[in-house]
Amino acid sequence: MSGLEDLYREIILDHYKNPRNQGTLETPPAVVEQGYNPLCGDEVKVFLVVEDEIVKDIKIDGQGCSISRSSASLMSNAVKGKSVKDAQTTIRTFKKMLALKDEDDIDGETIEPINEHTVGELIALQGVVKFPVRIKCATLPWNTLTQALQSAMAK
Amino acid sequence: MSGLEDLYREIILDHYKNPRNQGTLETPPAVVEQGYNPLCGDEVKVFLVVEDEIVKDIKIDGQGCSISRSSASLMSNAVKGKSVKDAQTTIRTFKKMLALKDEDDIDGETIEPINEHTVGELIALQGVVKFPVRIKCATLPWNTLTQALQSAMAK
Amino acid sequence: MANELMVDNILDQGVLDAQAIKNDFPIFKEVKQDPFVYLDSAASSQRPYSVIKSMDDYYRQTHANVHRGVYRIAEQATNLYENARCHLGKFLGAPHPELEIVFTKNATEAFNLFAQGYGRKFLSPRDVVLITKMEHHANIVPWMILKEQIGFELRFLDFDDDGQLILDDIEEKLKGVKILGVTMASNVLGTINPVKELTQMAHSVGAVVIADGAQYSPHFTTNVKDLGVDAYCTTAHKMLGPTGIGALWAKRSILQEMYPFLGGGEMIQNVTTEGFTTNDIPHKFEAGTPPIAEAVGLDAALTYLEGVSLTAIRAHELSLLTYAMDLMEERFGSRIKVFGPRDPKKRSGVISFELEGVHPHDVSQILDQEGVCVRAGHHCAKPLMTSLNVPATARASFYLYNTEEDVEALVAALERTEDFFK
Amino acid sequence: MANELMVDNILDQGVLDAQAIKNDFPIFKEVKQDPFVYLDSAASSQRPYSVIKSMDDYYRQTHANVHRGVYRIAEQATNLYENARCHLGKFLGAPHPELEIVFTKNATEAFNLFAQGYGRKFLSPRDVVLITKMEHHANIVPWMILKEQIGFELRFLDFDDDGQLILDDIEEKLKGVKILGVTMASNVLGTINPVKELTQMAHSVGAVVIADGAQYSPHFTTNVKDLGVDAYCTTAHKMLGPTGIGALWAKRSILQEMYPFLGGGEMIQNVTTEGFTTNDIPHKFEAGTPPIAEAVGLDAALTYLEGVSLTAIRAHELSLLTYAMDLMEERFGSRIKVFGPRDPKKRSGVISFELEGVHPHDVSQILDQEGVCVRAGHHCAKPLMTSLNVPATARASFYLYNTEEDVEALVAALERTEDFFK
Ligand SMILES: Cc1ncc(COP(=O)(O)O)c(C=O)c1O
Ligand SMILES: Cc1ncc(COP(=O)(O)O)c(C=O)c1O
Repeated sequence: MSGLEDLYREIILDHYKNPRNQGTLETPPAVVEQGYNPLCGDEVKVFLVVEDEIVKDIKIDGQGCSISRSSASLMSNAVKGKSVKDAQTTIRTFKKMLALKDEDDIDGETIEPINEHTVGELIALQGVVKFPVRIKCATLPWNTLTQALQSAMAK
Repeated sequence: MSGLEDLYREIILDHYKNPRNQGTLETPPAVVEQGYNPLCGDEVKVFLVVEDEIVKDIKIDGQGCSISRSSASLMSNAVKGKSVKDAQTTIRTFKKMLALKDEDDIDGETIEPINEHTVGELIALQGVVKFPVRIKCATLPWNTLTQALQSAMAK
Repeated sequence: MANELMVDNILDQGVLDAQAIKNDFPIFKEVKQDPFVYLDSAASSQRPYSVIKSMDDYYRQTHANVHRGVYRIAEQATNLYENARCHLGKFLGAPHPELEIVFTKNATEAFNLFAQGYGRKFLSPRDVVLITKMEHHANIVPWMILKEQIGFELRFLDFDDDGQLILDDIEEKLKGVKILGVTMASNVLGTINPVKELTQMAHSVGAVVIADGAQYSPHFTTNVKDLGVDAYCTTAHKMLGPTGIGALWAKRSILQEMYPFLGGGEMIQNVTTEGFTTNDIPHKFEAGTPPIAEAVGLDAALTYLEGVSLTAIRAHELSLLTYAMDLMEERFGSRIKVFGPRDPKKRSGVISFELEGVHPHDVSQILDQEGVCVRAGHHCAKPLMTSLNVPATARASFYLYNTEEDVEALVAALERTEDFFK
Repeated sequence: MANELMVDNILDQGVLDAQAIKNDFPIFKEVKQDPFVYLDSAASSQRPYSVIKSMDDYYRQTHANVHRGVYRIAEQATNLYENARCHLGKFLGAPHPELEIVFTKNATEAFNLFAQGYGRKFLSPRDVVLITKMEHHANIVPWMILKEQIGFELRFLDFDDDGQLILDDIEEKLKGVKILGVTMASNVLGTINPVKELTQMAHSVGAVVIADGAQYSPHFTTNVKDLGVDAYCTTAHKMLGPTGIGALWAKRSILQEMYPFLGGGEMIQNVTTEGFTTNDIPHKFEAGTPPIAEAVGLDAALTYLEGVSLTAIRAHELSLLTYAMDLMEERFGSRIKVFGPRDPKKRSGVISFELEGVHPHDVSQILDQEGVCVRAGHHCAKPLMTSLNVPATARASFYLYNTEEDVEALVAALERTEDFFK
């Protein structure tokens, strides 16, 4: 089960069982975006309040597997309070960690090396790389966050 | 080439090179029906004058291979001057000879055994049975005749 | 390829010897995974040697394009292809097997063909198409696409807690209905629907019926004539056949009326710069080079199934299903919820379930680690998932090559899954 | 299966050793016919061992349904399928190979997909679709079906006595044109069309271009980016691959704009009783279980072709073609009429011809008796036949495994045909 241990690390199971920032926010003022994983039917809603280009609040709602829910929970911790720009960098870093080329990353910005310093708790999700089918589970909340950030900025 | 000899008997080559009843008839009084063989692009037109339930005149026009043209030529000889009813029987007999069940033959009429007496020169086409792909060539004019008889009777 | 088809001695008092059958399927020896407990035949079945060999032989000895060649191997290929058509027609109990089977690439294309060929011709904005909430997307989305094009009402039949269609208000539901689409057996719940009775009711209001046989024909004797339906779809890869081929069966009169669907070679009688005329049925609906080798493989698959007999297959699956449901109940009690009919006799060999506190995706992941292959997801039946109020389920499904040991491996792996997430 | 792929030593100063290649194709040993001179690869090619074996291995070791399984063999199957997509994308020179290839059942479906997905969205009654009189029905009938549905003008480009498109009045012809459909290489005349130039002209009036590569990609290096076309269709069975799979390539932006076509599983993102949303490209266009084993076989076919190299294949075919045209001229003079360009360099390896006084069907029949397989008929190009003013032609076509002896057998058999009908 060594592969599995990588996939289901303590930290993931903890965030799965005790998801942070769960719930909904009133829209408006919040924006909300919904993501589906057509593979398995998982859904995630990301509620976001952005003020002065800062992610003031974020809540996660929806159903999903341990990977997508813990990823969402970890994500909410990672971006809450950050500037929109920093949040976007975090998204890119996370995707790099899962070895997904970010197609829209055309600004030539270099992304820091991936380690516990740069990504913090998110490193727990690195084991997902070995399970390509589950990468979509892990990235679903992040793609939805990208959309939510766009909606929030477009307002 | 023994199989081939069956397919291309003297009589077939003769009717191919010197097709009988070739040409067109003025419509009206004649009716005309057109048949295609989607397999090979062959076309045949059957012009028919029916008076008093007798096939007074028949002409064949179109392009085709040795089998379809000789079949048309032999057919025109076989039905010209016959009553419509006898012509229809000839069609059924011919199809039986090529071992095609006539789906619309629901009147329970028994068909005579196939031999030179009952089908005359048409027997030359019996060899086609061994070449299933060519059966469509042989029957194309006959199916078109069936339609032409129907049009003529419907007038 | 020695033991090609050893179906003669596999019947043991009407129940088949699944272990012997397993030997006919190379994957159980050659897969690079041990153990390998394959419980996902509802998604796609495995193939016996005889099916693989039939396609090999075809490519090695006979291949040529069909229908348009005068030379011998083209004629042989055409015969093989047309024989497969006839065989499938007979397998389904079609009155005119040589005319009524249209080969498609899968069951999904067959539904699209029917929706666009028949639906588009006969539906108008005020009509109703009635389907059920347990349909596979293949019998939902084609109607939605057509609805966007021409407009009509798409209505749904509900089902109850036991996974049975609710027919109390069927008369009301049938009002205005022109087409009824219903699955023979649900790929999620296993429910076997009363399609014969539904068809009678639908016919009494002048509607035509299309049945989804994708999960039925691999496991039960099918007779479309007896069912009375007007159209029926199936797919080869779920019945030991290759990928790349499925079929629409429809009554001759229906096929004759239908619009052509895909345009191209072979489906035409003539083409000018002005327009085209269509070929006779069934060729009218088969545009382009058809799946020839795949038809040959399907033919061999049907032969294999007939050799074992659908009756024996059903009996075997029923016994596995009962064993599995009992064992799951015994080990997990209320911690496992099995969806669909409680009575195994009312269902086909699929078990969709929920393990308390563990997402189906995670269930499937841990099971895979134990060598047990089950599917997790919405099983292409999202409205059904919504009705069940779950995002997804895990699903184990049985076929003729599964054994009681497979069931036991499943249950043992589920126990380990529970432990893992405790 | 010993000599799986012996492509390393078949290049002899840039020209391939067709006899060695023949050894890679089991049918030349196992067909139950002697002699067996296969000159119908334009209808469908034969398959090397490696292609057959790749599909066998897939069924014997890996088969599972793709995209929806969490377990290992499902993931492996998905990878094989997606790798095949990428491989074909690269083979065609696609900028985004993993996104821009849609697998279909054949080239014909690909045209229908484009017509219904792109055409139906962007055409209105006053627009024009321009195609050529040398198109295969696959690039004609889908437009006619769409025209019946929404109305627009379907216009044709003529060709001249040398089988070349007449472009003198191209500016006039392009007026109002929204879509130009043109074949890369005619399956009857062999003509290689100036698609790159045509595309530039079409783009200058804002039209998009779909090219028919069914007769091109098996024989020539393809680069859709260099051609500049917007969409491109091809089919596996003409390029050493299996039946049951073809593909549409289109620019990412085009695919993104297109309506979905077939509805069902896998092409959706979500389905409720109210409607559905579509999946990302290319999955949006692949409804139901795809031709998985067939994709694996196509992948192996491309590998084989790349091993031999398309450059060598073309060189070889050109030399056979030249030899054949010269020999026919020498033996029959004006009694044989070869259609299409007189210069072999301007054509692909197909020779459609008319033998004086003998119908093509009869030619093909007698040739078959001599073991020579050629096609006779309209070759799914009826408007072209009308332009040539013939009901049908006989057609011999060459591929990498054909030899000079094959050409000689053809000519000898034609001489016997002439004698027979004398
Ligand atoms: C030029 C051309 N286009 C399209 C096709 C259609 O290919 P398929 O039959 O595989 O759909 C063919 C082959 O018949 C062809 O020669
Ligand atoms: C009930 C049902 N209908 C239709 C289908 C579609 O079959 P295919 O994917 O072969 O088109 C499936 C299989 O996924 C199914 O289970």
